[in-house]
Amino acid sequence: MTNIARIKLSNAQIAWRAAQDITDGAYVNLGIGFPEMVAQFQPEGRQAIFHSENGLLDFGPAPAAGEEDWDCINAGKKAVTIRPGSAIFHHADSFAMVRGRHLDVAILGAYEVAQSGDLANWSTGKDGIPAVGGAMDLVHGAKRVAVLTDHVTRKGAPKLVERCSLPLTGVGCVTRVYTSLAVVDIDAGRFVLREKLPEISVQDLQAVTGAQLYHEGPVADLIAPAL
Amino acid sequence: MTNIARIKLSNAQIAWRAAQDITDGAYVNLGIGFPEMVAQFQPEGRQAIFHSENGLLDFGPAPAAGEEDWDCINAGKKAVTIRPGSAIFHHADSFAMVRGRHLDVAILGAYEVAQSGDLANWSTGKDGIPAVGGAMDLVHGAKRVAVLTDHVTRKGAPKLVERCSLPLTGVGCVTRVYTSLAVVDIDAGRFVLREKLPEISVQDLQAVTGAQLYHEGPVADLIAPAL
Amino acid sequence: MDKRLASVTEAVSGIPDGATVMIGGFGGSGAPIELIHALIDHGAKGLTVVNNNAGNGHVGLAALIEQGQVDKLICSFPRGPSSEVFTERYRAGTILLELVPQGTLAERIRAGGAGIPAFYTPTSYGTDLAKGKPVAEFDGRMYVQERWLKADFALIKAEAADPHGNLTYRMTARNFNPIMAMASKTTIAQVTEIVDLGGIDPEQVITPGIFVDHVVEVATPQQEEVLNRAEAVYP
Amino acid sequence: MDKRLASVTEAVSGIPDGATVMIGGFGGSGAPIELIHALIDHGAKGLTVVNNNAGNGHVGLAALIEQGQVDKLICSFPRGPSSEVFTERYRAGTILLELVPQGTLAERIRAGGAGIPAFYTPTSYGTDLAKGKPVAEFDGRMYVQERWLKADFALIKAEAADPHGNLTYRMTARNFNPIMAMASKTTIAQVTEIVDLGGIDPEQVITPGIFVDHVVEVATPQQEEVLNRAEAVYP
Repeated sequence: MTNIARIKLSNAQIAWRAAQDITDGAYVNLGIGFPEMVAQFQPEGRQAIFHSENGLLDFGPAPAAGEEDWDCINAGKKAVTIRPGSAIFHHADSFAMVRGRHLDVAILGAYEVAQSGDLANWSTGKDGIPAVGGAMDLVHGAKRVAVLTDHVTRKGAPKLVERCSLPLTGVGCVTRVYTSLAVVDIDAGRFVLREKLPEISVQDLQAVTGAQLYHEGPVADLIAPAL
Repeated sequence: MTNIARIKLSNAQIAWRAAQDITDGAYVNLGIGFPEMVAQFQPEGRQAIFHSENGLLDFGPAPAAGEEDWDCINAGKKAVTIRPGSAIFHHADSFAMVRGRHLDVAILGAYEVAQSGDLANWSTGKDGIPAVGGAMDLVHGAKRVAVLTDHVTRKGAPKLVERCSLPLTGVGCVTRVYTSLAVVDIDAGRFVLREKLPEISVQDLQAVTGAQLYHEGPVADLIAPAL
Repeated sequence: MDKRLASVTEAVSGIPDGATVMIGGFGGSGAPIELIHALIDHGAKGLTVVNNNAGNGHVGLAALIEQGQVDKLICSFPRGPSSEVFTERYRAGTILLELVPQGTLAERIRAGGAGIPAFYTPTSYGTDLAKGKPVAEFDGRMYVQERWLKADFALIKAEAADPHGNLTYRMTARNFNPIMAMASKTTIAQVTEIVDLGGIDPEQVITPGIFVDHVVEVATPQQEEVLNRAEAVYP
Repeated sequence: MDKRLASVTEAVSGIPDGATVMIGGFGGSGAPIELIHALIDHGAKGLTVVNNNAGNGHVGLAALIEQGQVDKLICSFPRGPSSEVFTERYRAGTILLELVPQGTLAERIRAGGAGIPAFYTPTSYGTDLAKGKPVAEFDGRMYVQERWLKADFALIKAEAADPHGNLTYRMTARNFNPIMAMASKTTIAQVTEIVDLGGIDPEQVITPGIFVDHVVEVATPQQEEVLNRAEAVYP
């Protein structure tokens, strides 16, 4: 079997791949952390508008260090900037946007994704401090919910599974998973392989996936620039 | 029996009497039509703030004829003015104020009021065009709901009744009725007479009231200035 | 990402027969007269219209009803000083009326925009307008369950827009416009002025562009009240 | 009708032991640090606090928790880069936590202010956070019933106030502040500037004065983030 730990995509490359599917003019929410990188990789000529749960639409990049205004932050509590076209609103209005299906895409991280589209990304089920934030709203709000994730855990266990073992964030909500090895759609309760790294075989991929991987027609090569 | 048609209070006098019970700083909604007059009779030194359902708080008087701005109207669709301290908001926020019990007083007209506090003021039950507006929201929203009304209909029938015969606006919502002859509280399912015109007797009043009038202690004289 | 359209004609051209259309305004204030008149010219029929009122005189919503384009009206107060057009059709049985208390109408629309399929309100409990609706007790008080209200299109009037669809409103012309923008699949705003991106302070945006699909400038919008005082008739 | 108070000390003096207190802010942005510190000095205990987070470092909400004044926290995200104070008390079992999804928290607060005792949301359906809550199907989809959230007091931070309590907010410091003002019996706002009546354009009022009981000027408010970078400790 190929050593997937060596050839996998970086987080930036996964984010780059997800960015290619965002259409011009889309309203997008990016989960805190690694999904935030998606904003950096918008294809030339396309302009998405990013939503932050705390009440900010169409924000600009982080200010230079030392120039932060701590009244202007994103959902990750990092300083951002406003720009021409930004809009500010309160929390109930912000989640009206989310819950009311006004966002085109939400892109989130995951602990586990099941072939049913169930997502677990808020609690490890252990005795840490439970914290949910806006994840449960986003998964039932955005028109399309995609996940960015390593294909396996640090210990090598599959993150794409038949059934989630961790507490759920949402039921049947994810429709596409961008992993470090592949792009997998969730369709009618099945994982359908759309793209994979050319260096690995379908068999390799199946070996590190916790549920049956279907494919319909050709599986495209997943090729990302060096990032 | 005294001729109550001759000695009754004018609408302006009824409105004046209701205005005496509005405390300084109270947030008040006045029903369209005759209750609107209450605003003219605020006692010296007291300042109430008036709410209009269409999304305006603390508005000023009507502009001079010819100077109307039809983007600045009240719930009766009459031109009003903004003034220092006014606030404008959308309809859902406006009724959040109403339904959320932020108004201290709503003062409405009535077809009938029952001793239970039930109010009928939106439909004559005949084949007219049914129209309800904000009345049903106001009666369950304001902390105190008072009614201004002639004591009897034009045909002389009682408007204070044991049970409403017309379609209800709200159940058990009215606590005080200012009529052309008296001030009557609704307390524990009974009409309790608080004030009456000095020219008429309790017996006279009972004769034009459709339910038992109780009184606890002395009944004060209802005396309004000539208006 | 440029939501500007050149004309009200273009803006309403996609509204099909049978559509549900929310129309902003409270009486004439905030009513998108030019968009409504464009909809009359466009000719879509069998419409369900959501508005607080039923129009006045022979312009705007009243004219749309008069042209026979509206099969059903969802509103709170279809009575006015000159609402004869609706009255006549209602009496003739050629238009359906769903009467909703004003605050419930506003909240149902807001719920439609906010992804809340149902909520409980004290409003209308024990009245004819609660008939057939589920009721429930919370903390010792009775409430009526109301459902969200959504539409295919919203025709709204705003003051300023930027190319991304951020909107402001003039005085009480705000009324139902912001919530209807939230509750409709396609929201079309006629605005007095389209400003450049950045021309609206982010803190002063009332309707964020995410709720708006198209903006079209109507620099000198007509006021229903003024038209009616002049006894105007459309078309 | 003058809602101005002279000091934060006076503003919080009526908060009794056992009160439910909503505290505005998202992280440190919009957090009324001076009011929270006045509440620490005041010393009310056994509080239930509603906030999106659980405080950071040893100032503001974290300091209030550290002083042992908070028995229960209702929040969505009690984890942060420096939320050790809450973590420690939670692990020790000396503070209760009600965890609520962020949008549900906001909507429950808004419902409390808007007189909506319960509503349905798709959020949390099928998860541990929906356990014990009624569910219902609308239009073929399942929803969870959530209840309103109200409080005895709200401590909020705004930018400008007039004497009637009309408020504006600075950038994303708006967050939970306007809805908490709606949902509390007594709302106390610390503001950077109190302007004369008329100093706020009626169209730009974000929180109308009807939702506000007291305003107190804190001309140079502290930012939690800045305090924490300086490793500040209160008291």
